[in-house]
Amino acid sequence: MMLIVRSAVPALALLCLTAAPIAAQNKDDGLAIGRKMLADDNPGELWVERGKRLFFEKRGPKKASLEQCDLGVGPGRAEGAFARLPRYFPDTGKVQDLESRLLTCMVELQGFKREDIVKSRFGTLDRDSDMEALVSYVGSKSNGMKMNMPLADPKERDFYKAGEYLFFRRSGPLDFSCATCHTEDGKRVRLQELPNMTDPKQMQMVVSTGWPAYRGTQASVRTMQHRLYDCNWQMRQADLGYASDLSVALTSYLNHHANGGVVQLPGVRR
Amino acid sequence: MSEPMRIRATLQGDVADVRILMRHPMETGQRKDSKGEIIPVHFIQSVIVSHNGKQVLDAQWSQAVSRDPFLGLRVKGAKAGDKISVTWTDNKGDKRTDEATVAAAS
Amino acid sequence: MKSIKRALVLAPVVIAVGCVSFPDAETARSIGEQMVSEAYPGMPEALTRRAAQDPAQRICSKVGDAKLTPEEAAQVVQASSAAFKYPASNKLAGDWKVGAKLSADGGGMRIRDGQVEKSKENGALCVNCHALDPKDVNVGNVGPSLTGYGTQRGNSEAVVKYTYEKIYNAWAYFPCSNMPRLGHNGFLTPEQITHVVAYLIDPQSPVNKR
Amino acid sequence: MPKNRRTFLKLTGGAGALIAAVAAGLIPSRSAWSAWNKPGFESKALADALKSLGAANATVSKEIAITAPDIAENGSVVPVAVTSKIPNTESISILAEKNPFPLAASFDVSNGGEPYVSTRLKMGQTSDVWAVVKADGKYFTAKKEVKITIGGCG
Repeated sequence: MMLIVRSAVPALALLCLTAAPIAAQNKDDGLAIGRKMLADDNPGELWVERGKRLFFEKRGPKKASLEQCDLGVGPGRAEGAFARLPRYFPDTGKVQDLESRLLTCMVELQGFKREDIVKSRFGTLDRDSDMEALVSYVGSKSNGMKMNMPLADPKERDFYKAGEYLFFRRSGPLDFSCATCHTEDGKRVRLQELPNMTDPKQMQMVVSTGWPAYRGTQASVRTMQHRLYDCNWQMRQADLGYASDLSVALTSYLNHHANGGVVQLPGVRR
Repeated sequence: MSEPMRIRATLQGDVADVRILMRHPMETGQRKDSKGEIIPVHFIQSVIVSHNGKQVLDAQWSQAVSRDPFLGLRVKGAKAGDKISVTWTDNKGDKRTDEATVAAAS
Repeated sequence: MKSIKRALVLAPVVIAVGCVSFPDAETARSIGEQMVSEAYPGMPEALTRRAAQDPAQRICSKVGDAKLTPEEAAQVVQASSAAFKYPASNKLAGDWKVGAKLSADGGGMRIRDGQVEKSKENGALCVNCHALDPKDVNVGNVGPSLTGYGTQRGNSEAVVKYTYEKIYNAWAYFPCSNMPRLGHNGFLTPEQITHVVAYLIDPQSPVNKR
Repeated sequence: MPKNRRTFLKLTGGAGALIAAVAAGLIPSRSAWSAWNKPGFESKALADALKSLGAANATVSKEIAITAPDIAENGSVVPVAVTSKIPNTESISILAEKNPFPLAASFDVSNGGEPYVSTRLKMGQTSDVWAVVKADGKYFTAKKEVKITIGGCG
């Protein structure tokens, strides 16, 4: 039937961090007007609003808000947190990205079960994801700031270099690595532009204007973890563990390339 | 329970530029759920926009309007501080009203 | 690559100062491999096995701008050439119409929620990366355009054999190419490959029509 | 039979409540469901939908501007804005010709509402998007083609 059906989404598919950044599309290719019209009134703003409510609401078995959640810039502070993640957190002894850290707070402070949050991490057309809303809110609180991910702690440098190794690591029935699709300029899978992730300029655009980003084809905000999950799916690997060290290491590698990019979240993608 | 709309109203001269995002599934009645059952048609049929209590736009929609709908309009003769009120009603009879204040041009 | 180079250049300098050091390549590799082993929690071994590397994949995973050594390239070519399999019929060019469908099919073997996608056969994924039918504009460019492939090369036995083997295992000709080893990895059957070969070389195929 | 009866009761109940609401001044009267153009929205052919709007013999007008992308990379959110420069514009309707039900939306403007609307449509395939404007009781149209592409690695 005509009206885009949910089941069609996997078929339309999504290779690694496809979906070129909206703001980069200034050339008049027939697509630009539509992208601008969507970006000007981004439905992702609805996720930001919901995320803000969820952040301050007393929730979970422990009836706590996230106002004591330390995202790396002090308890309850969302301002500027995204621009400095992933980073090392002494309390967990781990390098964590935004989602991994929110997961920690929702479990430790609010008493949610980890497996429940993981299960509902990606929203569907019938069920919103709290995580997607929270990430939209926290991400938006770095808007206007420059990405400035630290590599001060040795663990952060371990993750960065492991992320680099993993970016180039080929495996699976299609012999893919991230690098297969993301190390050259001007490449496309079908009509979908593929950013060159070894180019800091392109990475600044990819990271600082999404993810999180509202995806028109999925009618939802999607996060970096979802982006990596879908890449990994397209590479024919098993379900990528949510907030796994591998996913955080890749994010460390990519986000550090994006340092200096001005954050404007959530973004909009196809 | 429905989610609040996001209404932005900004003055450009004496015209208020009004941009409204609504949270609604806008189900077409064509989509199937994970069990293969058709999800009933469920969409916003009517949107009324008022400026200081006077109706300026009466929209009638079909299920072809996108999920999480957007509506942009312009209202002449507006001033900063004026009230913009938006009410949607869907085919199940659910409705929601939200308000915003016209902001001076930034 | 610039920022990575900068990091590598910086590393020794800062080590000298004694406060910032990056793990060396071998350490990064062992941390990375540990992460791979923990990246798929709750998944059966039959699925996580896909993330393990074969020797050629290991060689082909050069980090950054590092280049293959001639010895490594020779090793990949040799291992790849030694492992060709051909269809039982030994006929290497099949039905171009079947090949046309396969080339546009991007599915097969994907895993969601621990379940492998159910499909009759895997697609050949060609148009994701290659232009083929000049009328189809919805094509990728990660690989070179193959429009007019047969027109340019003809359909001699040698061309057919080369084309078959190239699809079966691209690394036999271009070590560590981006092109997946579709036959070698069992993603496509030898019979499926013959149909894709036909789609590329058959004079009647849209690939060779202007 | 029982099912039909229930539907009937439900509908009349709903209509009753609506009338009460209108009477109580809760809803501006023009927004009552009677205003929802059922025959128009349920028309499967463009011609029928135009007829339902009273626009079967509408005049093509250059005073109507349709802003929409030449190519939409996602048919489920196609931005479409319509501006009418025709004096005394009363309403703007938007139709996607190849949709199963072409009429997507109608907008009545009044009391300072400018003849401009912007929204987003679902479009299953490449199609002309039509704008129909009613001004001073007359009908005018314009159209623009929007191509729908499929990206990704399908």
